[in-house]
Amino acid sequence: MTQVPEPQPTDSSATPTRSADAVVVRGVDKTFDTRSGQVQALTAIGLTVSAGEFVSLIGPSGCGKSTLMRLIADLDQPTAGSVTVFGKTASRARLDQDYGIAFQQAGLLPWRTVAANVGLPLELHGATSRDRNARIEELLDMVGLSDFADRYPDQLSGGMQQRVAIARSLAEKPDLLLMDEPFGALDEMTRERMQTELLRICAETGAAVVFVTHSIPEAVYLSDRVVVMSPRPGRIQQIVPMALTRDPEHAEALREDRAFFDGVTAVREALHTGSPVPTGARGVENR
Amino acid sequence: MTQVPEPQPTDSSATPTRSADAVVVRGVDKTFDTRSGQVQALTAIGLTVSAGEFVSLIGPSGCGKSTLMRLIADLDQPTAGSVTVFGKTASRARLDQDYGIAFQQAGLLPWRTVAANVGLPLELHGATSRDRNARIEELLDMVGLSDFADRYPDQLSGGMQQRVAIARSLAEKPDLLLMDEPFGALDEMTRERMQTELLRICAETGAAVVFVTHSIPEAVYLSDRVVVMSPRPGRIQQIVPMALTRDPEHAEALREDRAFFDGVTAVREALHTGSPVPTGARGVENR
Amino acid sequence: SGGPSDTGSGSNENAGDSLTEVKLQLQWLPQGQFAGYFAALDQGYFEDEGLDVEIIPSGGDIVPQDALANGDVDYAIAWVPKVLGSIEAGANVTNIAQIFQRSGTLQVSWADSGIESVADFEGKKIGSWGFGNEWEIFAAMAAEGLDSSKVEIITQDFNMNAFLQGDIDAAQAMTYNEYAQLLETPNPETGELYTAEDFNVISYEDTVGAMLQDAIWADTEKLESDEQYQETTVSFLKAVLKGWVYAADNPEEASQITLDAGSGWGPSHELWMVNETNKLIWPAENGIGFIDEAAFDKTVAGALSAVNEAGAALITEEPPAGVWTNDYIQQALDALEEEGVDTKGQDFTPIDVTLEEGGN
Amino acid sequence: MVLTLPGKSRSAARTETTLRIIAPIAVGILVLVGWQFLVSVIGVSDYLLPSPAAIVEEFIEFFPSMVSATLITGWNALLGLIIGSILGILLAAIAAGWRPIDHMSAPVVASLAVIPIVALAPVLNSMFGADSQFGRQAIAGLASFVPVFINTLRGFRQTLPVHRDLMKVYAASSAQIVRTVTLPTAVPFVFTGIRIASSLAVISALVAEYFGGPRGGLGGLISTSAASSAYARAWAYVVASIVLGLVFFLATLALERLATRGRRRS
Amino acid sequence: MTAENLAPAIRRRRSAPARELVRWGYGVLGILVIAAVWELYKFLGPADGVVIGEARVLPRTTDLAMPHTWDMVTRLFDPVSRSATANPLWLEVALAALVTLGIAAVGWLVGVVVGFGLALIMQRWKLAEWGILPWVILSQTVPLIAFAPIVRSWGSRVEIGAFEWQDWMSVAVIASYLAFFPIAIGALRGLQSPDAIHTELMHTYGVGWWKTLLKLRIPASVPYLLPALRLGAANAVVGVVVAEVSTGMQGGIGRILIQYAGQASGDPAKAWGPIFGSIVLGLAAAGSVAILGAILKNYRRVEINA
Ligand SMILES: Nc1ncnc2c1ncn2[C@@H]1O[C@H](COP(=O)(O)OP(=O)(O)OP(=O)(O)O)[C@@H](O)[C@H]1O
Ligand SMILES: Nc1ncnc2c1ncn2[C@@H]1O[C@H](COP(=O)(O)OP(=O)(O)OP(=O)(O)O)[C@@H](O)[C@H]1O
Ligand SMILES: [Mg+2]
Ligand SMILES: [Mg+2]
Repeated sequence: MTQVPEPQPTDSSATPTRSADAVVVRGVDKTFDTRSGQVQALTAIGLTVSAGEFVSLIGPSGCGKSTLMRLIADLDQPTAGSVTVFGKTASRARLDQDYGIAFQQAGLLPWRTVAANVGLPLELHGATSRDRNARIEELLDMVGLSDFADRYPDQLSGGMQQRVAIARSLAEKPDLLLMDEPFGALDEMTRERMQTELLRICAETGAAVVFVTHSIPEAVYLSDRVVVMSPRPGRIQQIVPMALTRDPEHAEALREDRAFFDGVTAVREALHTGSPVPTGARGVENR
Repeated sequence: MTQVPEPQPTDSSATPTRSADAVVVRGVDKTFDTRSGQVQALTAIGLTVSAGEFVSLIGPSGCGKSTLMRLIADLDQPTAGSVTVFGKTASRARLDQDYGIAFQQAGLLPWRTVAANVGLPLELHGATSRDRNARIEELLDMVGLSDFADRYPDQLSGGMQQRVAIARSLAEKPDLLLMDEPFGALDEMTRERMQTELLRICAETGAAVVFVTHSIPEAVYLSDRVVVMSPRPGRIQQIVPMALTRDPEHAEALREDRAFFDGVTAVREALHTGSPVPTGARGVENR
Repeated sequence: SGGPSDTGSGSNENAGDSLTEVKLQLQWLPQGQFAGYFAALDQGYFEDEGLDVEIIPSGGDIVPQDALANGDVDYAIAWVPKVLGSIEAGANVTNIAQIFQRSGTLQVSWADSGIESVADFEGKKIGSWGFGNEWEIFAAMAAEGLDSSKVEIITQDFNMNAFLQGDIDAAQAMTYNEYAQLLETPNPETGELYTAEDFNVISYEDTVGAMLQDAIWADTEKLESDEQYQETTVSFLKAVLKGWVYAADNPEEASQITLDAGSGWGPSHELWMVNETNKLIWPAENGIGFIDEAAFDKTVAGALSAVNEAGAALITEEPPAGVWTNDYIQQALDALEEEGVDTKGQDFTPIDVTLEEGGN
Repeated sequence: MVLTLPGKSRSAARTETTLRIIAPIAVGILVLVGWQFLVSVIGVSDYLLPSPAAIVEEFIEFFPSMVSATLITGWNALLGLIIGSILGILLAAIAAGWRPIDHMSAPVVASLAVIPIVALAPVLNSMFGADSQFGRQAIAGLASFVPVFINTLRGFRQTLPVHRDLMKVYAASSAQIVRTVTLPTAVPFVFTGIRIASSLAVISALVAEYFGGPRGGLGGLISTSAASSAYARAWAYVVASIVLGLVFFLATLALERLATRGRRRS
Repeated sequence: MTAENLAPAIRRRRSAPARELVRWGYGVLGILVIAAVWELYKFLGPADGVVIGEARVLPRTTDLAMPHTWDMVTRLFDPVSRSATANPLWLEVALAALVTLGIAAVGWLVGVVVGFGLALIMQRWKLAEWGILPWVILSQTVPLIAFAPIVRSWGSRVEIGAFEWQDWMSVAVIASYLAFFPIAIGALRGLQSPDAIHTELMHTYGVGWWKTLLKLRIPASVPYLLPALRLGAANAVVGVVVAEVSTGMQGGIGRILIQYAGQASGDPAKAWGPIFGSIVLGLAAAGSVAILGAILKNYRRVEINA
């Protein structure tokens, strides 16, 4: 993780755009028209992710984390405000394949082998079969699934499927990775292993990451900065910079570090600001 | 939580059976016959859960947590060894409705209202409709869903559904609650709230709980003792007694307590004993 | 044993109190083809004979002789060749009255088609309804050395469209029904109805293939052993014959009766049908219903010679003796003679029927 | 309550496989024996209910005609199945792409699904000519069309949102999307539709023969045999038609399995 | 995960009328388009159709083969025949349709009982499922028309006390033969649909097969059962019409179907009356199951693609 630049403790939503920034979100609102009226999913979102930076989005269900990520990926358009990726419009960045993406469900095509799934984006963009095979081999090696190249997704465990999806998202060497709860479906131990691996991969590739998660320890462990969001309508509650010194040799020890627990506490408190911590009192659930 | 007896730091698998103990598991093996051969799911399991005690089972996927719980619930029979529940055979205890059970999915019947779902066990066991209604009211009040009695499960959020399932498992005032990852599908914030509520309910009813989870903080926060299991074949790796002083007034503060983090660290270390902590090394996943 | 009703007054005793239940199975839907039976019912002839008759229509797949053989009904109307096949398959039934003295089957082709005899069928598409109605064709063809390998047999459906549109070169048609359908259809070129001049008509009655058609069949075993049934048979035949006499004398009324009985045809078509049916019955040389041995043997010979497209013959050996009997029809005829009923119809004259478009 | 455990031992698995084969055969033999018993011992009239032995006899005696009749009817059914399936898939593709077509086709498809084949047979014979097999093929085609259309349309709607998003992320062209995601997703549904259609195609082609057209198919021979009370022969033709239906069903089932291989948990 | 759960329910309630209207509009448009295509082809197409090789791939356009759509419609309002007492065609068709509908309902009920019974047996004993299911599937390859006379003949022997077998009962039996199949399959799938979590829950409650059936399996089968019942209803109508034709039963729509088909040479439009009648009939039968669906709507909260 030595290549990763130091996290920037300033609230970067106010800093001017530089083309070196991976993502710049400025004054974004997003409203959905539904049959039962309008849903204000995001309000006045401002956020800058520097190149190579690891930023997590955390917040209660429905606060707009996925929506924000989809705006960056150009899978949806903001109602107001602008999103730029490496200085281009989100749409241009998508067409240029400037980012790789992974979702909560691995989203593999069940009728394709592991190798064919990983090679899908390359195939769609017309890479020669030779280049493709070389790259697939490299990627599967990176996620430790070389032996499973010819398997079908349903023959893999959830963790392995997720690793295939991550390999796929890295296929075109993007400088930005978008990940929406990629480890949500895994058990805690596999998850920890995947987290460590993700950090290693990021260190190797130097990609910036926007990472959506529900898990505070995960966000703390992985991120340079944690963006805490609050719902109704989705706003950025607070951006918590992490001060963990990462060292691949001792990545695991970190999880029992004092600084780690402090980070967890800081994020917890940020999360509970606004929505008071329940103390066993009965409350109608937020829906 | 004051009624909860103090955790017993001795390895209770060796202690003699007393009928006051909620669960006594002695020398249990469980082997499954599968198409691809035999699977040794559990070996030499010994465990005693005292009345009113909260015991969590934690361990990597496939280590046999669910299997052990299913043996206690008499949903499966051990290959060797014995399981007694309140001094009776597991089967007798099941027929006597000595325990309530909740799974990872709420498992509500979608065509029944919340009230009818909660009342299902009472209805099946021939309670009069008057008794039933009184009990349903009480239970829904306990889980804070009185206003939702006439809703259908699909009109509730995941957290609310899980609360209904817990109310259902409490319907017949069991002295033992079996819960298999009941909060696995919830987001972290809802989950924390549910944990707090579960502790309150346990304190109110004085029931013993066997709780399966993947989350270390959850196990630490909830339990009197955490049983750490290891796979292949499923064994009890270590039983970690928790030394948190619980106080309903400050239930939330606990999560940021030093003792809490120490508990987390202790369980993490117990978990990683035997299966070395991965440090980014590639390993074929356990399936 | 003699007939139960030597005199008209004898039968009247039965009327009113205890009628004998009798079921009669037709071989198709209610229509003018069966005018005599419906007339007998309508005019109370059955009741006069002490019978409570239920007439059961048929449709696609009901085989009347099987219904009879199975004991579902007491009597059945069916073509002789079809029943011969059933008898060889094990049906135990007897022809007790040959109502139609002549075959009413035609093969119709266009006037300019050059198909003027069965020999001309070679290489042509020949229509037939199947369901056992095809044996006259096969028998007539066999006499000309033709079989299904030399002509193409096409199943006709319930109307003549296949022929009108040229899918079939020569269509099977009954004088009393399908032929009339042709004459009820407007010629798209002239807008007028087609006329007889537009068609060549081959009548199987004029060929070796001619076979006996509508006959009344009874249960052989019961005929032999059941006296009550024997008596009922004679009474039944008496009433039926009177019905047919009524139809011959009053074709308009008879056609109205079948219309009321549920025939779906229009009045003009119905009247045509009754009239043409009468022509197949009257005049009856030996009295209506009397079985002509020569005609029966000819039918058997045809049935033995005919082979269908599956290579199956209708029958492979002569039918057993007792497949027909004139015992009962003779008794009925005698009794009617005594009552002064003309059962031969020597001076029968058909009426002229004008067909309307669509048979309406 | 029967608690079936998901896992089974190897020996249990083997027993299951054997039982799965033996059980239906046993039921079949039981019925046949009972049938033969009814006829030959109890003496239900052999005339109406021929014994299995008599049917087998007829089957052997008329074997060449069985084969040719089966081929005629089978060909009609096959052609109808293929044409109906192709039309069903094409129209479903259009309906999936354009909702108004979906709505507009709804009443027609619903009508086709409930219309008795006998009602259409005479009309189709008039329209397409009674001298060709086309009327029957059209009927088999119409009967096949409905399930294929309905299933294919459903299949086209099954594309997972995550796959759709993925394609958008890759900036894939519509042709690429159809090729890589939409079609493969729909394929199992298409084949399920075809499997359902296969039995319908055979039955319809056969029943249509009762209502005119060239002779020689199974339907015509069943009716001819029954009309001359040759019931054993009629049953023999029925057996042939069952065999034909079974061949169609198994062939399409195999196709379906082939199309869905390797994606149990998709 | 939360708001979406609520959305479908709201969606259905809120905009149902408007969407229904649009649907109906398009439906009517669809029928009009078919009619227009019919007339257009009739106008443009060659009288003898389009023949490629041996096969006529497009139909003839003569009035005999393709009557004008308006002739088909106006014919409905003309009397059936010239007979003084003749009803208009539509009335005749409607009366016949009612008879058929009644028999179909009986056949459907029998099919429901048999199909559901079979499904219960198959659910209860795995061995029964293995033994019976292949035959249930095979039964659909048997041409039922071959059985019509046999059923009628067998039926005519049934006479128990005052009860006497009627012809329409044979027809109903044949209808039930067609109706039972989708019901048996759908009910079996439905009865087997509860998740392990639900069956195990019942097990922990220590209740037996019957109570599990009553409280869990039957309610859970409703979403599978309803489409099966709908299919069964449509099949029952088809079965009745076929059986009416085949057994020659009077009074129903099958009977007038062949009768009017026999008159189609001289009166081509008339034959379409019963065809339209049988379509309406099938739709009505299938539609009336929708009423059942509305009554059982709480059991279909999880909708299933069956
Ligand atoms: N396509 C859509 N149409 C309508 N409303 C939507 C849509 N997508 C999201 N929403 C609404 O926008 C809000 C934010 O949704 P979003 O999925 O971004 O939340 P999230 O933070 O990702 O939640 P979770 O943690 O459950 O994934 C929610 O209220 C949701 O219902
Ligand atoms: N019914 C069964 N048949 C065969 N093998 C089984 C069965 N149930 C469990 N197993 C096997 O027994 C082992 C333990 O399974 P179990 O479900 O108890 O694990 P677990 O600890 O609950 O895992 P998870 O955390 O994924 O729920 C696994 O290897 C599993 O494959
Ligand atoms: Mg989300
Ligand atoms: Mg488990």
